Amino acid sequence: MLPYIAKRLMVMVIMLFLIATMIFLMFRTMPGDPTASMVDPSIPREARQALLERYGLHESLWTQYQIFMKDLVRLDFGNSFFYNRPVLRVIGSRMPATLILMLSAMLVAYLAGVLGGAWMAWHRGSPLESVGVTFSLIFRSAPTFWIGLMAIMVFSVMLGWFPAQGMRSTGYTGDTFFEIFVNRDFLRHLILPSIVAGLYFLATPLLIMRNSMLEVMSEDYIEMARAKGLPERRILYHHAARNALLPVVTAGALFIGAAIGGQVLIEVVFSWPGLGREIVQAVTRSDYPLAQGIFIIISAIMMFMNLVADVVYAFLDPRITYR
Amino acid sequence: MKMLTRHINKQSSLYVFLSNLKQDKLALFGVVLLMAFVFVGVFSEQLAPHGPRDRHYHEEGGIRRLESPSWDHPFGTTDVGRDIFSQVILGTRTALMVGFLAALLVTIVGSVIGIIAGYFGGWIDSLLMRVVDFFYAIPFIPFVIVLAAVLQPSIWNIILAVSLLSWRTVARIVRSQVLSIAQRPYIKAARVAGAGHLRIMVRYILPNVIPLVLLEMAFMVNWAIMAEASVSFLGFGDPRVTSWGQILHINFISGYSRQAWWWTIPPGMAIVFLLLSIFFVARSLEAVVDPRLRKR
Amino acid sequence: MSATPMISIANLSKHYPLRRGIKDIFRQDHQVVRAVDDVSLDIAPGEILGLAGESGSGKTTTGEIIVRLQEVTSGEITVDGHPLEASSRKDRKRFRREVQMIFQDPYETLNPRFTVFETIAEPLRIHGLKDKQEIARRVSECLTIAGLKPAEHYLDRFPHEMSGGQRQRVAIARGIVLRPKVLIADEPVSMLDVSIRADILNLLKRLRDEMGLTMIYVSHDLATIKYLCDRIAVMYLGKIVEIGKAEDVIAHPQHPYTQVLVSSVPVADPDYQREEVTVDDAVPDQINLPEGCRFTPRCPYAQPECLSCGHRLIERRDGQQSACMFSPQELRPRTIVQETAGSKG
Amino acid sequence: MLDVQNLSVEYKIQGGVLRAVEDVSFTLKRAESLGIVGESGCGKSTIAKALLQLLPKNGRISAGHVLFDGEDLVGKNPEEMRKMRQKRIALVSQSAMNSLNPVYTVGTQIIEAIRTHSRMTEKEAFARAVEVFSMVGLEEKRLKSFPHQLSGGMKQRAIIAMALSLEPDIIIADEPTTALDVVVQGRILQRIQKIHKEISSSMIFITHDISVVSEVCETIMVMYGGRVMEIADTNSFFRAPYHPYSLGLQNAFPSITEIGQEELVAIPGSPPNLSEPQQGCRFHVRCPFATERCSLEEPPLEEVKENHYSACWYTDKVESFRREAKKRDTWESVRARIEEQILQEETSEEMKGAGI
Amino acid sequence: DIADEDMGAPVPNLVVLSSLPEANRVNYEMAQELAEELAKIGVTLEARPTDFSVLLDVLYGEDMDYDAYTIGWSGRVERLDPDMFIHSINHSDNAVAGGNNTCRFSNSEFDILADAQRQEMDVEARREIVWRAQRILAEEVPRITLYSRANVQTYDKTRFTNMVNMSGEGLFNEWSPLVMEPLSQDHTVPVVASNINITNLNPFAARSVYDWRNLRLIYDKLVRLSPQVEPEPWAATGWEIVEDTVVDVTIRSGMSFHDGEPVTVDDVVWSYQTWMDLPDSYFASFTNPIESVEARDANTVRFVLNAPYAPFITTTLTQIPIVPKHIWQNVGDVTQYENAHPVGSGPFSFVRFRPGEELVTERFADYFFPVNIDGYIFKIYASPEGVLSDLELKNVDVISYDLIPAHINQIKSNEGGRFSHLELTEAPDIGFFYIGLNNNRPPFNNVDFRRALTYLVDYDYALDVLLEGYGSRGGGGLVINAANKFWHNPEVPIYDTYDPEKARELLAEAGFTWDSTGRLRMPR
Ligand SMILES: Nc1ncnc2c1ncn2[C@@H]1O[C@H](COP(=O)(O)OP(=O)(O)OP(=O)(O)O)[C@@H](O)[C@H]1O
Ligand SMILES: Nc1ncnc2c1ncn2[C@@H]1O[C@H](COP(=O)(O)OP(=O)(O)OP(=O)(O)O)[C@@H](O)[C@H]1O
Ligand SMILES: [Mg+2]
Ligand SMILES: [Mg+2]
Ligand code: NI
Repeated sequence: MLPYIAKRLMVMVIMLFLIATMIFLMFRTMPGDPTASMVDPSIPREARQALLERYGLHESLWTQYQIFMKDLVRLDFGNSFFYNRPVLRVIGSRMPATLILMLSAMLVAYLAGVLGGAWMAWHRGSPLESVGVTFSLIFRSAPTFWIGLMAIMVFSVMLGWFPAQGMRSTGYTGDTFFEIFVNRDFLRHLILPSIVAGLYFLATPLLIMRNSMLEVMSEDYIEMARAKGLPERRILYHHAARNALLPVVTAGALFIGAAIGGQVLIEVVFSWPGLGREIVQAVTRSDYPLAQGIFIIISAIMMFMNLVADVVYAFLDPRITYR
Repeated sequence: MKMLTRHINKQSSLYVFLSNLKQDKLALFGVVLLMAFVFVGVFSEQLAPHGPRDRHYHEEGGIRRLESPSWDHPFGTTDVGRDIFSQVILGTRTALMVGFLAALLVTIVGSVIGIIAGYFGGWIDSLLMRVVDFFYAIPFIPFVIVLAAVLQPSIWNIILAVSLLSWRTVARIVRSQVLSIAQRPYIKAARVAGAGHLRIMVRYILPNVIPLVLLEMAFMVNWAIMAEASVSFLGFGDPRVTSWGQILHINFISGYSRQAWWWTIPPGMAIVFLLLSIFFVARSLEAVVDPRLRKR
Repeated sequence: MSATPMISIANLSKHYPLRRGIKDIFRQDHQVVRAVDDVSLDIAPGEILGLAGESGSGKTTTGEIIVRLQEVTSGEITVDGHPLEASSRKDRKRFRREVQMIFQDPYETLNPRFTVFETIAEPLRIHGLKDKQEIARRVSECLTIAGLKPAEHYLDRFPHEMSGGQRQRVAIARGIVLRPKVLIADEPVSMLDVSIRADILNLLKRLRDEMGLTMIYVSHDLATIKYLCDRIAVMYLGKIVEIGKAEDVIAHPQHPYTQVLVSSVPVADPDYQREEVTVDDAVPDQINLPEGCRFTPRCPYAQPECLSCGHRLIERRDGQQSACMFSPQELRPRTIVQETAGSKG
Repeated sequence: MLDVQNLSVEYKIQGGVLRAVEDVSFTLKRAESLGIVGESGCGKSTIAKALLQLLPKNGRISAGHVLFDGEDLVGKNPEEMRKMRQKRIALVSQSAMNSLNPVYTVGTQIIEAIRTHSRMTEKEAFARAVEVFSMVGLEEKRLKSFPHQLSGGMKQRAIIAMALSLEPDIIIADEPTTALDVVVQGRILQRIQKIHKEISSSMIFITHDISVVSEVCETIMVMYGGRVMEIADTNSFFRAPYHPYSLGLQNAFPSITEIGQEELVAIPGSPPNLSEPQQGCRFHVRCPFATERCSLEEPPLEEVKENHYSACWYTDKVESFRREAKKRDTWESVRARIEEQILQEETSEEMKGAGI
Repeated sequence: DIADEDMGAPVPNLVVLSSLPEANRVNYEMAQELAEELAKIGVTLEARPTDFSVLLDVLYGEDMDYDAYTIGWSGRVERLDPDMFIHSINHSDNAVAGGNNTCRFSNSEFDILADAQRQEMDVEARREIVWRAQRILAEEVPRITLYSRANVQTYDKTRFTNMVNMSGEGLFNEWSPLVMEPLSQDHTVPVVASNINITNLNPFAARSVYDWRNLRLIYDKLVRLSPQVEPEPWAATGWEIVEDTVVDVTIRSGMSFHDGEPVTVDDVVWSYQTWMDLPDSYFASFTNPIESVEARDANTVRFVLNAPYAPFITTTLTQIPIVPKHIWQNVGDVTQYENAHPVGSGPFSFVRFRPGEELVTERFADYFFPVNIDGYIFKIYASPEGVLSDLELKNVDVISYDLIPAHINQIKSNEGGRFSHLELTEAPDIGFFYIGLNNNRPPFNNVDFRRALTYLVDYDYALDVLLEGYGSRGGGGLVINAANKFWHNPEVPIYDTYDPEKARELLAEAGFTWDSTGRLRMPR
């Protein structure tokens, strides 16, 4: 197992360098140099040139690339043009917000999806099954930002149940992770966005679980479990669901990766101070180091989650051994 | 006379799909709805009563600003007096175009690569799969945004971006299907009979992956439409093209998203219904691809 | 076996590499599955040879190599005097015409999207026959030979509209439409119902008699082999352990493995008293093969000498060769200690 | 001990019902072993499932009774039935390869079965599992293996062990060796025979291979198209079968023991399509001796000899049947008949087509 | 009628680079309108929405390859001084690549006036010059001003009072935080909403007005512009214009930084000197006129200018922040310092900053000016829509950006009394938005064409429909609008009506012709 993980990590590193190269090139071919959005137009031309030099943007592409790669090897993404501080710290300060929102959304989606999917497969053909499928597909069909706007309108503004914007109440003090993220105020802010995002995700675990359950239920060992005289519930949860869960788990890990990048919309609608919003801004302002950094980090997370998916799968399914 | 008693291939995907429709009311609903959307999309120019940018005035001369739905303007008007109904109608074409073009590109590229990788195996497979892995590690929305920034916002760039990042899924799924098909005895029999690689891929493997590819294509259509809407909403869309995402974007930045429900709801609902109809159709297709899912 | 053999196999080996990972590319000692290991065989024209053996013993692989579905690792195969390695396009086409194969699973052997006509016409088209009437004629002819009469009734059918036996007949019709010289049948009846099997077996027999086909019949079912084949070659873990006339091999098995195999076949006769030969029922790991005779770990008669057995076929009876170092009379109870065989963990 | 009376099972399928099993009756005495043989799709597994009330959702017992120790299992409530399974009637299923849940160890699964039906502690259950494992010749350490770590034969033995674990009254083995190799199959059959002799359970052994039955079972029941064609003492059956179908089967079977091969003769045609309504004897289409009557009236299962029942109108003519059946031409005539019929159908189909 | 081939060259196909709708919807729409109007008179003009940074790249790039564009100048307080809008954006010296005269307007008569107003220290005389310059611009129409936006903002009147509303600045200006008064003792820290992120706390690296709005409350300045936009001595107690190019400034005594260190002349000199040494700083254009700065004694700083520079007091001294030398002299490259915890001598001291969320400050107790609030929280939202929600939920007290018309209307209409607690404030803006014309390229090099073009712009549509009335009308060449009462020449603009017929007439008079396909051709 360990050598396998090591090997995968190695491949990951190579991939990351390729991705870094790609993203580097994309940014350099982007029209509009970063100074355009950095300085006020009324500032003299020489000033802009000086800025370019300060950020090393006057060098040849190849030199810039070499510097970029050298820094990358040392896990140094450089300084954000705009924040004037190390990219890693900017990312670090944003990452928890994004992760927590996403994980809680996944939790919502997975709890509802897995239980619902199992239930639906077991009660195949009941009207509630169609309702469940349709329900999850409606939310998969609706843009999250649109649902988000509606949700704010109804639950925050009209009913006043949840705060509409942001991650915590204004002026909330607290500096450590625990002070910031583990309290009622934060949870109240989390509920609406995570449910909206969760509803969008819901269809994936729900339908995979349902299909996978249907598949598992036609397996011989389920019939065998019946023949053993096991109670239905035990068959459902201990034998069928346990096995049906395998593809759901894999899909889940992959999904986390995909979700990080897709969080942007929720973050915009709910003013959630996450990484997604940051990358949008970084791109529009040509903050190369920051945008590159976020991009690479998200890629790394996605690849890592891929690996996690495979490892978790191996843990859940004794048939799989990695060498 | 022989022709009249021709056997129908009851295993053919189309047959299974159609006979499935009889039972699956949701799928039937999806097909009908989708056909309606396609109709609206094709004839959008004829169906839209007004141009997307036409301003409408009262008889007294005032602009018909933010009017709630009326007979003249079934979905009301925007803050500068434009007809939302016409915009939604015209947006249908954009959505379908983006969806189908992107999906077509994706499925063609994805299935060609998937078939080649799965059929030939070996180092070709390994190489192609590494390429697929590479694209799997690229976050979607950030990539589209960067690409839109690099190439300037345009509907074609969104199609390109969606295609660039989505063929990987199709390739992977097609490949694993091809891997199993390639081991079927009838493929072996064809090889024994002397069929070349191309003939096998085109005549034997392709027809077998087509239902699956269609299914993936349906998901890709949805994915592309959703992507266009999302990207437009974030302001990276093509402002010159009337699309649902663009309508919602203007609605959002105009600041009336809350007040003018007739402006917010129709484009959103259009997205929901179009995607839903395709999902329903896809579900029915899924039953074709995976017989276990069929209702008895 | 006086005439020049139709098929001649010399020192054939097929090793499947075990694909592990990137770093293994740089390793020299590739681990392999020795699916077929140094097998030599001659088959006379018009002969039917039965390939018997347990699952995984390399029967299918041998068959597939002969029809070139697989590349050989080493060894030579000559069909009708033409070596298999012939690489010109024309030679390959000719080869494809001459050697055909029939597969086990009647439900999978036909393309579900082709009608019977398309299925059988396909090889003709591949080999460049364009004349529609000629194609139609030959298709009907083959169907009739394969016992699907009246042929017209079946032409437009799809596979799922036919029973397993009928499908297998269509597969055979497809196999003979190019008028091959060699036909390889890989367990063509094992998935068919007993009441239908006989028909297919008889059909194969007739093909040999009427068309002069040379055949390799692959099966784990000794009874059908005995019924159909002139000779039997028994394989064990990629090696031929015994070969000889069908009746002789079954009546007087020389190799301990053949003895086990024969004694395991259930017999539909309540009075029949079998000789019990007990043997461990687990096949050893295909990758880490035992030293010497591959049957040693399970063999009830294994002796220390067996560990250095060279797998040489020794003529024990007239035309019957066995790879065991001992003749049946020399067999003594096992003396080497059993290492646990067959743990696949 | 087990008395099955006029059992019929239907499956609901698209566009109608499929009568998989019709009017099947048999009895099973304590410690008896009964072999059920028949072609694929003739309803063997359906009987097994019906006995255990394990039919899929679309299947139901449409008539008949299953008396087990005098109690009717049909219509028993699901909970009572559930308690019955494994403890009193155990199933060894067709595919050992897939009958074990891949994510739990074999031991866990056996212990689960034991503890569901008894008050044993984990320890006691484990001890019991070890005991049954040794009965089937598996080492104790195999309890800790996952199914994929065992060979096919070992898995099959583990399942047999599981069936034995609660000393059920009846063991139903549904094609327990079909997926296995000849050598392995031989070994397992030996084991089953041995165990069956040791313990006093009754056994129903389902297979498509007549020769297997001859080795393992005392009684044989031949099924065709959902009906019982012949039930007999194994010896009596193999010496002198009564039913034309059985005669045909004998011809169709290659044997390794016979010296000098007679030509095999298959039974032409194919089994009836059970989803269509049937009339007369199920076998009449393929029967060389069929008469008008056979195609109209269903022959009852009648005792022809002590412990030998056959469902044929012409059991009295069996001697001549036996002689005729040996001949190839007898069966070839059936083939000609069937082909002719096909031709007729075709013409009428075409006429229909032309009429449109 | 003349044959096509005898006519002048056809008017080339044109492209107007417009804003993206999300950046500036009015500009976007107006560019589209212009395209439609021009199509009617036989000119093909494509309105191409362009990303802002791309647009700047094109406008300030080497190639100067563009026909027309839409953009705007924001009305910052220091732009009340006419220098920026007269000289910087219109003088032919700046019509080079990278220069601010992106219309490439070149007129020698105008250039003389633009230079003269710079050096005229007498205000009345300067006004005369500025007025004349404005008239030339209005006649020559180098650009067409579309509209100016009104700064409509809002605050919670039930919680705070005594807000100051400033032209070009709105409510969150330099004064409101200093003078506003809480109405209850429970809520003394106002929440200021922004829809734009703060990125930087380092004054030397700050690059946008958005960074500055907070830094100028944390860091102090020698002079502040009063609500009436008069220079008012602040950290300085006064100044003396010794010569045209020499100014002495006296520093207030007894001031200290937030860390307790006293503010000295050294800090002032060091701050100015450092800024002067940074050619690319935000304030470069203000520090450029300074030749040298030195401490004369413990209380006086002397500035020597390289030429007489009229706006020195109102812009330079009011802008440059005073930073603590004891902190900054050790940081190396000042522009690269993160300055995570800014220490200034301004009225508010820094408490914490969470990027993307909020910046929290508190009142600096030792400040010489009495402040009524206990600090403020600057809260960042992802969209104005979000701010509106929180305004309604009373989570926001003051907003720091101009409300979009839709939100003004919603607050005004106050449905269900949801916004009763809000007070709307309005101030005219001195900035303006315009369609820039590349005066170097046909047809825009033709002044008649430019004038005709002014008749094709529907100024009222922009103001009444798109802006819903919250703003003021534009017109050809208008750069200093009526909101800048002192400097605005009331006789301009001259061409400011929408009249397509008139445009046709003007073009015909000027010798433009239409060929058989209806396409407009230049005069021969
Ligand atoms: N493509 C392959 N890659 C790796 N190993 C293979 C491959 N094909 C076959 N093998 C291995 O080669 C060995 C011989 O396989 P083969 O299919 O020839 O056996 P067989 O005698 O036909 O068995 P069966 O009776 O099960 O059909 C087996 O161990 C099998 O696992
Ligand atoms: N769930 C089901 N729904 C519909 N029809 C079924 C179902 N299960 C079995 N059948 C049909 O019932 C008939 C009897 O099936 P059964 O499985 O009992 O046959 P079998 O004798 O066990 O065959 P085999 O030897 O292939 O296992 C077949 O025609 C089969 O197609
Ligand atoms: Mg095989
Ligand atoms: Mg069965
Ligand atoms: Ni068998």
